[in-house]
Amino acid sequence: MSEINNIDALTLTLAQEMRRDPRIFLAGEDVGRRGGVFRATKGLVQEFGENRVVDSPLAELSLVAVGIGAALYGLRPIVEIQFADFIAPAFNQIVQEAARFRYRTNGDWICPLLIRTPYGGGIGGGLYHSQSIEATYAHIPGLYVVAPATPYDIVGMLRYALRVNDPVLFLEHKKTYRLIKGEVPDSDYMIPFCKADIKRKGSDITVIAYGLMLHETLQAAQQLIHEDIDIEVVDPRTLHPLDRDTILSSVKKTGKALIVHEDNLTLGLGAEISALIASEAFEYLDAPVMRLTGPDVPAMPYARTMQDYFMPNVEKITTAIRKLAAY
Amino acid sequence: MSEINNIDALTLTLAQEMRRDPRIFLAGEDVGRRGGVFRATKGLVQEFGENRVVDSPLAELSLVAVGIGAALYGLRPIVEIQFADFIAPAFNQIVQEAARFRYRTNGDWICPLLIRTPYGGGIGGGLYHSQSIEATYAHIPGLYVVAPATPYDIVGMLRYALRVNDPVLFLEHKKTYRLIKGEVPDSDYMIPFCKADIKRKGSDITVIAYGLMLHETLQAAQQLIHEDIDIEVVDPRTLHPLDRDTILSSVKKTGKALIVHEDNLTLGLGAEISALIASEAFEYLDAPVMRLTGPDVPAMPYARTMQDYFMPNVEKITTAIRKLAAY
Amino acid sequence: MTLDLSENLESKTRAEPRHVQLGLHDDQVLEMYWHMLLARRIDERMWILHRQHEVAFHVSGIGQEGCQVGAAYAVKRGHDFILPYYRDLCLTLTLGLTPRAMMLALYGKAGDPMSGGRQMPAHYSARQLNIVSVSSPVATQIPQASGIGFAIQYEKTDQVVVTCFGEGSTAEGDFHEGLNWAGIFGLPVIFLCQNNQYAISVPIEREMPVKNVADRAYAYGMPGVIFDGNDFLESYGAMKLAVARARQGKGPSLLEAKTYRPVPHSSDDDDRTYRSRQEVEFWKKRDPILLARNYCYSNNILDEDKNQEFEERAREIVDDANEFARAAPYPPAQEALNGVWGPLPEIERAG
Amino acid sequence: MTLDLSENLESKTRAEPRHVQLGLHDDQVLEMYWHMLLARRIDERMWILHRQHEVAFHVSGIGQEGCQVGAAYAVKRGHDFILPYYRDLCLTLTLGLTPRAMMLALYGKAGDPMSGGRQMPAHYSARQLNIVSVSSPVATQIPQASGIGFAIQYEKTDQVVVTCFGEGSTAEGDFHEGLNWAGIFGLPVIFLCQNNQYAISVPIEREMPVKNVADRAYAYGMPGVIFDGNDFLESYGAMKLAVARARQGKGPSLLEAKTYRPVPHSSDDDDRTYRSRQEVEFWKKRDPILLARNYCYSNNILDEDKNQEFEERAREIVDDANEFARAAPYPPAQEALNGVWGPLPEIERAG
Ligand SMILES: Cc1ncc(C[n+]2csc(CCOP(=O)(O)OP(=O)(O)O)c2C)c(N)n1
Ligand SMILES: Cc1ncc(C[n+]2csc(CCOP(=O)(O)OP(=O)(O)O)c2C)c(N)n1
Ligand SMILES: [Mg+2]
Ligand SMILES: [Mg+2]
Repeated sequence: MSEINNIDALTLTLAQEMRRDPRIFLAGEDVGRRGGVFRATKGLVQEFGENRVVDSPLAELSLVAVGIGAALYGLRPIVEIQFADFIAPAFNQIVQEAARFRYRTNGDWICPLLIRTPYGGGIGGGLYHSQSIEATYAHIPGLYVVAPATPYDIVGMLRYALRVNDPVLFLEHKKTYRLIKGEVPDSDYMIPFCKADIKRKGSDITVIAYGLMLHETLQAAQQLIHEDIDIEVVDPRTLHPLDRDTILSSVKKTGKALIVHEDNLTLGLGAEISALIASEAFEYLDAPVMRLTGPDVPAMPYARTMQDYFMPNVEKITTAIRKLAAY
Repeated sequence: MSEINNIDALTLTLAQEMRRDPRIFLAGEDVGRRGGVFRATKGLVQEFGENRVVDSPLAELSLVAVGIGAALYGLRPIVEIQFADFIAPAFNQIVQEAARFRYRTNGDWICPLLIRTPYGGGIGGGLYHSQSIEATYAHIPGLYVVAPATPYDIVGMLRYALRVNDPVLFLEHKKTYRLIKGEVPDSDYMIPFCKADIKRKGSDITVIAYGLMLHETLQAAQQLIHEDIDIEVVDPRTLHPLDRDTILSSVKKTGKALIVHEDNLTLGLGAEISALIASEAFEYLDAPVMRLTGPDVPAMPYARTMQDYFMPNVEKITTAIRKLAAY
Repeated sequence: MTLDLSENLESKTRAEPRHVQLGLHDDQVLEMYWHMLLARRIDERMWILHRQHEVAFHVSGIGQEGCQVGAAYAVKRGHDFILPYYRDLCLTLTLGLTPRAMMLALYGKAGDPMSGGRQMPAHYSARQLNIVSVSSPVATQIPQASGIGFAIQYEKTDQVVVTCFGEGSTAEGDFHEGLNWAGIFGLPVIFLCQNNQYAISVPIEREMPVKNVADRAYAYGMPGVIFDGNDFLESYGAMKLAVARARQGKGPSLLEAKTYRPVPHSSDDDDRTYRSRQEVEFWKKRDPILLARNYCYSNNILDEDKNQEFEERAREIVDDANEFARAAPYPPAQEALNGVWGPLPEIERAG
Repeated sequence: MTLDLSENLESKTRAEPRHVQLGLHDDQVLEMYWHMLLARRIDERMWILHRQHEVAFHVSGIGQEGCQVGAAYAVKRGHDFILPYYRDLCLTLTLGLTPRAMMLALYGKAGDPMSGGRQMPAHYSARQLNIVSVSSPVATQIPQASGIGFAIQYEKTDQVVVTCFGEGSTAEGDFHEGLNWAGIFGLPVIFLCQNNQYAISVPIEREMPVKNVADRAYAYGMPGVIFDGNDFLESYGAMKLAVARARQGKGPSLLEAKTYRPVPHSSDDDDRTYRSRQEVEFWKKRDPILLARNYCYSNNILDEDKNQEFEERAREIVDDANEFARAAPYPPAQEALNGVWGPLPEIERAG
């Protein structure tokens, strides 16, 4: 057992997995000598060499396509997209290609490609270094989208992702990289996909949150103890496909649900979770399902004032919960 | 007044608008001599010349980017994406560029680009010539997404789209091109964005549907008269941003809602509509909000049997409505 | 700029027939001709089936069999990787896809081994043959080919990759990025452009501002090779050199087969809207099968009787494939739901 | 292959100073030097402000002022269109963006005319100057520039377009597609690559398999021009010819300014992880401002007193801009919600 932060959890697990499986290689912009702009691949080129830690040209479409090709061949590529915002040039390759090989060949060709990318805001990144991209990709059958938020979950899910035989979009909230610390056991545990985790048990209201918002929600829950509001916090961890059962049982128990995310409201992940609850737990609901999200603006502004206004946070979460509790 | 079909509605209005405004030009693959693979631009190069009806190289990214540049300059470009499935290479330019110019310059630069594209299935197009793409783009603030389904709406909304000062994704259900006919007045009427249309008044259940599914729903409603189920059919027409008021008042009146679309369930447009209703009309609901959609598979298969299985249709809609009526 | 490798062929003595110069035996040449012929007859039948309203769609490889059979003979079947495109009926047939498989796909019937009836026809695929599944968005296979090349370099095998595409598709960013990777890393990839001079209705002058696709090879630090794609031997020769180059670790090549599509783009197209009948007729005289047959005749590899025998054999095979596919059932409707995801790995709980 | 237009300059008599050969007056040269100097001093102050934790981020144009000032003087300000990139502080300053505007953007303060505090610093924009808004995803401006070129051709004006980008960004599909359009349609676009030899940590050998970006011009049917981007006059000369060419309807050019970034990629970078200090020191001796100052000295356009005066003026301007921006308020928080959509057109109901 040792306490590490999210970025160390990544780096250590990448190294460990690369030692285990020689088919795993890493490619991305500046992942080599620079060790990644967030230093997630620090030291890896020194240990594994330039063949396995590959500085790619500045071209995300081909970075992903090369990963696809290598995955079809039978390797276990990990590609890093430097910022989630810059995955957009690879949209066609991810959605139309990586996610469809299995289905379009009736299982003959498979594409076990892992795409890692830092996402999310609150770090002064402005419109193009703060985006949440999960909803766009969670709409795509055949593509796993995961967003582990703690060192424990990151280690366990990264290990698992490297054994899954389908493409995976592995989202890392960049603000949590050094902010979030936690215990990680020494064992080779894994955390399966499609299993949500109840990060806090409670009886009054279910809050569904992931990434940075999970941590804000946990703080909010802590504060609300003093007001006698007992929050259950569900971390879906796998954002696509969702663990419907865990979400629904929690809401059936509490009768009230709030979903929190940074991405904008309209067709953000909260839309699907909300629709799911409204359809499958309708008779258990004591209040309308509530969403607390970024506003419907093209992305998060740079100026601090506007960024703070955009971001959900502990205060906004507690306010929303109070409202829901009072319903 | 004359009765025309959807594709004629398009061609006639394009020609009319190009006569009105010399800043309007059309670019796309095969839009010139070929008149478009669906013949939507038939005859236009003959009337307006190669300067205004431009056969583009086979490259959607730059096709859209060239449209963006021309729009920034002050022209009124219309770009045709041959099939909605092939818009994916232009994702970055649409989402990160076209939809963000206004916001990222605080209103200084604007991008009135119109992107037309045939979408939807039921025509034996298989995985890559049948896709519904509306949900991906309806998630993007700053981008209008419209899907008029009748000649009347197509004419009125196309005229309006060419006066809107923001980017517009104009979706045309390809199966309706020749299937759907209707009266179109001779006047220069327009239909504003963000106004849903109640295509059929009814009192028991609200069904929200657009594109081909609108027509299937209207047929279903006709059949259900005999079972004494009176359906209200709401056609959002503008899929983003939604006309929340019209949708919500209808549901508040009927107490039950069904959303029908071809796109897959998870994070399809139905998710947002459902979440909206569940949150804003909660107290009026007599039954869970229901979604009838394509299944969560990567896209629509080619083989007839599987295609039919994928597509919602009159029969599936009547079954769903009966279930909802019986709730 | 563009290195015309076919020149090398000329350096050998002129006395020998071209196929001998290329190291091909008579029976190999005959086999090549046979594959071209069979491909053509399958393809023609598909057009007929479409006209008879038996099938809903066909996209054809007619006219492009020369470069395709050349490519197929230049690689090691089942060992090297192929990322074809939708016109590669002859290429994939020669590499081992069966006529029955192709007909099943045409009808969208159960048992179609390429996609289980999910894809439109001509979306070739066969994992056991290392033929990578074609998709409809053009050019996506080009950078994927570089990825497979990268994997080969990573694993240090002697495999090579061939990927095919039309000249129109080279306008997509995928082309640029794929060739850029291959050039930077010196990957064993042959980029084979089948330049049939049109992207549906759009002629090459609107696709690119250069005369030849191969003129772009220099920009990617690789040789660009132009050859007559309707000449199966010239095609074979060019491919053979490029494959050898790649197999020896000398890196990628961009090959440009000059060819023509004498038929409409697909069964949905009407090519009279954009080109003259004279142009089409001109090219029909340069039909690759005609050229190959004449070559075989004049080198005594084939005579009319043998050709007749081939024609009959082809007809039987096509009949068989067609009847087989016609009789096959459609996939069960609910099959649409299968195969989205693989099974998730089991784990023993620990930690 | 690559047409080195700078040769043309040599054909004139050697006796005349270079700027006279280029048709520049002494005071224009002095003004060019002044803009380079001012840009540098603003940029340096921004680094300092970052080190003092006054601002959160800075991305710099230091070292690239030579080609930028050359480009700015080659176009008609406010008439031609510019699609800059994030290093174009000197270019956009010379074209009319004010130091106060730049500082407001640096702090993310209200009144920032480029984005209203929405974008990160260095995302230059000014509609009244025809400077198109920079975004962070690289290379997207390249095909957009072709679109503006297309509009100019459509409207038959005599405008031209200049777009700038780093050499690393040429690996993106956007580069290929943008140049392809410009080549096919013969558009009045100058593609100005500022090749500073790195994409963050990645050296050119990993970005492309050719020595020069300009080597790719041939693939797009346009001239490729290489010049010393640290030499403001050579840069001006190359740009002037390319602009004239475009303005005369002769089509696009790909220009490659060879330059260097002597500072880290941005305030988030540590360039010691990927390059030697010797390399950086070597290039500092080729600093474009040093070269320009020496040129001015030796041609009696500038003396030390005048230079001192410039330095003082620059300091005042930078102080003023900084104090102005520092004192400015942050944008009201709710401003975040504004400006997503324009007003929808009103219609009179009819039909
Ligand atoms: C990304 C994309 N855009 C458009 C299409 C529609 N389309 C199919 S084939 C084709 C023309 C292809 O031309 P070329 O690459 O020259 O190949 P050819 O058909 O001539 O062999 C087009 C535009 C597509 N399949 N994919
Ligand atoms: C599409 C995209 N991918 C990645 C990045 C992150 N990034 C910002 S600048 C840069 C390097 C750019 O190199 P180059 O084009 O040579 O310009 P330079 O910074 O050297 O002037 C990278 C990778 C980005 N901004 N956009
Ligand atoms: Mg072609
Ligand atoms: Mg650079």
